[in-house]
Amino acid sequence: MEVTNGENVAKELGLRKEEYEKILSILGRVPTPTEIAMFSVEWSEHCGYLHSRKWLEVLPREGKFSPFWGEDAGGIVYDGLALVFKMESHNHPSQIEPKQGAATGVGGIIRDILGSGARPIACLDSLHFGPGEDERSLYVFRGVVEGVAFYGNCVGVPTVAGELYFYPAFRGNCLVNVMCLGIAPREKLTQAKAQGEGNYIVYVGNKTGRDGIGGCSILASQEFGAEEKRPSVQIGDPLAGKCLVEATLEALNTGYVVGVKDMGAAGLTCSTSEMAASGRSGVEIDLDLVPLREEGMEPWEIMMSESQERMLLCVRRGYEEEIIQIFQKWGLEGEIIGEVKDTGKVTIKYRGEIVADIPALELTRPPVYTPPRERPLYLDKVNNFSLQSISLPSNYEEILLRMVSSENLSSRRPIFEQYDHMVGINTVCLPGSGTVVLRVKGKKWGIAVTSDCNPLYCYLSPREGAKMAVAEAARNLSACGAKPAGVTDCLNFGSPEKPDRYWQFVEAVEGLSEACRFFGIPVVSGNVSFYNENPEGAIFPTPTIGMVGIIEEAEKAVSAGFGEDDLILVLLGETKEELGGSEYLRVIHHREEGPPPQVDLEREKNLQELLITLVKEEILSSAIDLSEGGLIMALVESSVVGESPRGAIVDLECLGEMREDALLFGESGGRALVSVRGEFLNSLQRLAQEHNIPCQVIGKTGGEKLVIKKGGKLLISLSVEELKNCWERGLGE
Amino acid sequence: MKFGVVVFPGSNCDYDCYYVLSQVLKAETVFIWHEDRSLKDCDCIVLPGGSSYSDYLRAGALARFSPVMEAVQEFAESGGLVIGICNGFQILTEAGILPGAFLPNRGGRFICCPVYLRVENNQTPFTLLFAPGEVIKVPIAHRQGNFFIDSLHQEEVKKRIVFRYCGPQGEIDSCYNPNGSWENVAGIVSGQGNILGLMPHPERAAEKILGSEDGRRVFLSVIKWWEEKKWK
Amino acid sequence: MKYRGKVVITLKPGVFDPQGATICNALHALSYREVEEVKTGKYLEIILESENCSQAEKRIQEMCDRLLCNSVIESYSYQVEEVKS
Amino acid sequence: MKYRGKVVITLKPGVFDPQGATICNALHALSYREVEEVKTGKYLEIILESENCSQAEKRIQEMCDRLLCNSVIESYSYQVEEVKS
Ligand SMILES: Nc1ncnc2c1ncn2[C@@H]1O[C@H](COP(=O)(O)OP(=O)(O)O)[C@@H](O)[C@H]1O
Ligand SMILES: [Mg+2]
Repeated sequence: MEVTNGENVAKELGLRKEEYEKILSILGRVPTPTEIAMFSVEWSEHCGYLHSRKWLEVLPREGKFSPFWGEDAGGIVYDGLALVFKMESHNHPSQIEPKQGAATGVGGIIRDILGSGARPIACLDSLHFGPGEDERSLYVFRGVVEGVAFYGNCVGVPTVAGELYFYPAFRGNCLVNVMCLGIAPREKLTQAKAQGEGNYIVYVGNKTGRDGIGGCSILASQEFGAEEKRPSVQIGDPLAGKCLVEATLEALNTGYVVGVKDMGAAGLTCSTSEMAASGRSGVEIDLDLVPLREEGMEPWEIMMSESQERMLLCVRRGYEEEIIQIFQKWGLEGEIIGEVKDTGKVTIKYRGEIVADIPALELTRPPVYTPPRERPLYLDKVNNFSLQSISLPSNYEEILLRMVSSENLSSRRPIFEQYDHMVGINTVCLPGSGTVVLRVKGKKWGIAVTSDCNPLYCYLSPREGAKMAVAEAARNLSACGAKPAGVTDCLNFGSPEKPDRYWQFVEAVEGLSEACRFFGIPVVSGNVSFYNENPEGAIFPTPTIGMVGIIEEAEKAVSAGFGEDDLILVLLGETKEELGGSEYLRVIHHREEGPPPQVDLEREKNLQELLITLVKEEILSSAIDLSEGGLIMALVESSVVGESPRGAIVDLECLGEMREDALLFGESGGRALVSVRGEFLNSLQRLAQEHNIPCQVIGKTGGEKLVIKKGGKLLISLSVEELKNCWERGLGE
Repeated sequence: MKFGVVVFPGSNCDYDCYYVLSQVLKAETVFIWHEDRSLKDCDCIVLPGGSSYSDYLRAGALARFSPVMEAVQEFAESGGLVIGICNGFQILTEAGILPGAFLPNRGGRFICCPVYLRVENNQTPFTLLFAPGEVIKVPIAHRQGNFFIDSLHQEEVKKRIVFRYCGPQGEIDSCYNPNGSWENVAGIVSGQGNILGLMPHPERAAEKILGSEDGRRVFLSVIKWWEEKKWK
Repeated sequence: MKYRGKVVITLKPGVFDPQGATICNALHALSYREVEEVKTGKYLEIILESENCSQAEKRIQEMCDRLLCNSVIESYSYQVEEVKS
Repeated sequence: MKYRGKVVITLKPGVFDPQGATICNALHALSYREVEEVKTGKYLEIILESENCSQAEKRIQEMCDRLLCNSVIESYSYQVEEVKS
């Protein structure tokens, strides 16, 4: 084997001195360049979760619905079907090449779900950017949406929901978190394992190029002379992505596939070592058999390449031709590149020589770090805002129009209309009209999905913000009648090596964990993205929650729009004088200050149960949960999103004595706005009382205006049409 | 009667069409692979929507050279029933089986939403079950749905318009035109009337739970037409 | 011998170019007010083996007519050059 | 005076071009077997008002850097000519 000055190369690739020493002791010799490369990617933060692994262990794993875990994605089982889901970040690539970064994010998460044996049926995208007035942020935002649309629409998995926020803190680092949901009969789930001595390791999909190994160009210039620095951005190929989905499912259906794994981050290194490790076996790979797109690729380049649209299969010996033919039929590569050995090692050969020989288990057991953490100093400063310093507006109409057309509150239609959100003909409640619900063909029940996180709350209080994200997601699902069933998360933070960022991370994980445990929702999968910072600072800590719920009768799903005149409007939950962290404070008074609204988990849980019961009993005509923008945004949305928009007359007097702006724009949690026909009001009130949820009749629907009064005082009287126009044009064109 | 749904690499509404035909309408339906040269004795061929070849080069440009398209062309010429939906419509124009071409949407972006259509001609095998001038609601989902026809052929094609984008009351106006299509065209038939191309997705509006059942009648018309023809 | 064909495909005059209009607007927003019009097209580079330049040209023209260009809406132009190895 | 900038934007060497590869396959299927590689790019024609040619060039180069081309994966070239009216 080739000898090298390993220590230097290791350092260049980001391995610490003690990590290099650990490698020496694992191997009992000096590593080859390929081995160092393999360790460096497997033990990178991105693949190895070095700083987060310890904390992820505290996340609850049990809930009301039976969960399961795969290597890449987990899920829940309901009625014999496995719902597999996972969220993943593509922040860094999207910041430098928005379109391709986002496109490959979609492709990658789809293959993660595919790797569990499930058919991907829906995607969600949670996006955060700097403000749109910023030239670069606007460019990134537009490119990202274009990328999600390009890949998602071509690959034929509907992008059904998501979220979109603009805060200055994301100027230098956007967030692109993509979630995918897949479905499979329970018994068809597959594992990412290589097993059975003599079985074949089969490479399928696109060819391997030098994509995504820019990080290694240091190595290149050190070891192999000055070479042009290659872009570390990968290019998505939705055509191959779509064909790979079909071919893989067809191959799995034969029953001859022992294990399958997506070649995502860290490519062949990750797929070979993790398949071997989880199969408790070894694999031997011959790199000369790997289909290459470029000439002269070095073995370490082949092992580290992150070329897209590739998967690795372990196939039962004797059936390899049949499997390969399936992929070739779909126009994809299909090559035997190695076989399963009982050595427990990942052995890589190149031109007849062994270039790497590493115990698989050791390679997949990166070190765990828990560096010091420290409560950041900014917290005290930003959390003592006092309402006294904010003068009451004199004209609420003008303020409301500014709010509804603001970047964070305006209609998302210009975004989700660019996504094919109907392909697959399962989307029975469309985006923009409330919570998105997918039917399951042949079943009465359906699946509701959402993604939520308010980064400003999390900045003001990472723990409370994370709890609120979980509460909001669950509120969202229950508003349509779905029971929250499982969570996936994507934890976006700054550098874990900085004590204040690391503190934010740990706080958020604990908050997330507490809320999920309280609600009985298992966290089935997730992803951590650190180092979201640049010289100007870190992003707001953003633990994005993806949540999946079950609605027993999909046909009963309730949406947000007011469906008819003379419905009685009822506010469920308690309104407190809370304006900290609100969009009102940010947009109108330019203050990103807190404390954010308090989270009352007990109340949230009761509200969820109440809403689910109300939908089941068919009491509600419409329902929407309250979140950013408070009560007034819920009223505006319900007025404008229906089939035929209609107004309402509302009196806030009954909500108690407090500032009018807090009544209108405050973001207290645990609330929902529902409408019912007169004859159902009694049942509604009775059930609300049983669930210990305050319940106030605040008005009724009808007319062409949204009229808001407080006792004798008229606060707002605006035509629904004007509100709708403002709301829909908020994001420009 | 038997439907055949063609599968091109990248097609993604193939299964949706198959599901509606076979499960919702209980019609005999088979998939036809793009490399097949035979149409498996099908009576109506559906070219489904959804970016064959990911719309590389131009939407429909690569799929039209698939081996199956020779058979489709022959079948169409001999009077066989063909429906091209969305990308299927684009493939038909690229192959010259239907006239015209598609430009990117007027707004330059992909659009997915339900739209209203006015049935301009109910004398085709695909629209028998609609009333003349009826307004129906069917979703669109495309990036290149802006139908273009050169001035030489406009008169001819005008007579063959089957569906036009319209307002909720059937108003034909450019403000109800989602993509800039010439004459608000959403669907046309061939000169013989046996080939339908339409940008909206009838298979997405074939079940009550999806919000509209209007699209179902496109397929039901075909079945009825076929049965009546058989009786004659 | 090896040739490189450089093909430019543009929309025919009079055919509305929404992408061009979008880019033009974006340029105006970045305050390039002097821009009057933007037209978009495709660029393709085709590397091919051929006996001589005129043969290569003939083939490229054929590819354009058959596949690369849709003559209902597009027109094309191309240049062929030898690739020196 | 009026100028026309002709901009060609291509992917940098080594950047995967799935569209080009797919078109290449299609050409092979149409029996243009002599084609070795197809690379796709964008073509833009920008009509702009400018004092002189070098000013027009400067502006076009700026537009490429700021909006039209992402130097992470793409490179561009352009030519400017006067539009005679
Ligand atoms: N980036 C996005 N992609 C797709 N859909 C989105 C995106 N952002 C928002 N949406 C959709 O727009 C609607 C309104 O968004 P939002 O106000 O964040 O929802 P919610 O009130 O349910 O949290 C929802 O249907 C949501 O799924
Ligand atoms: Mg939300």
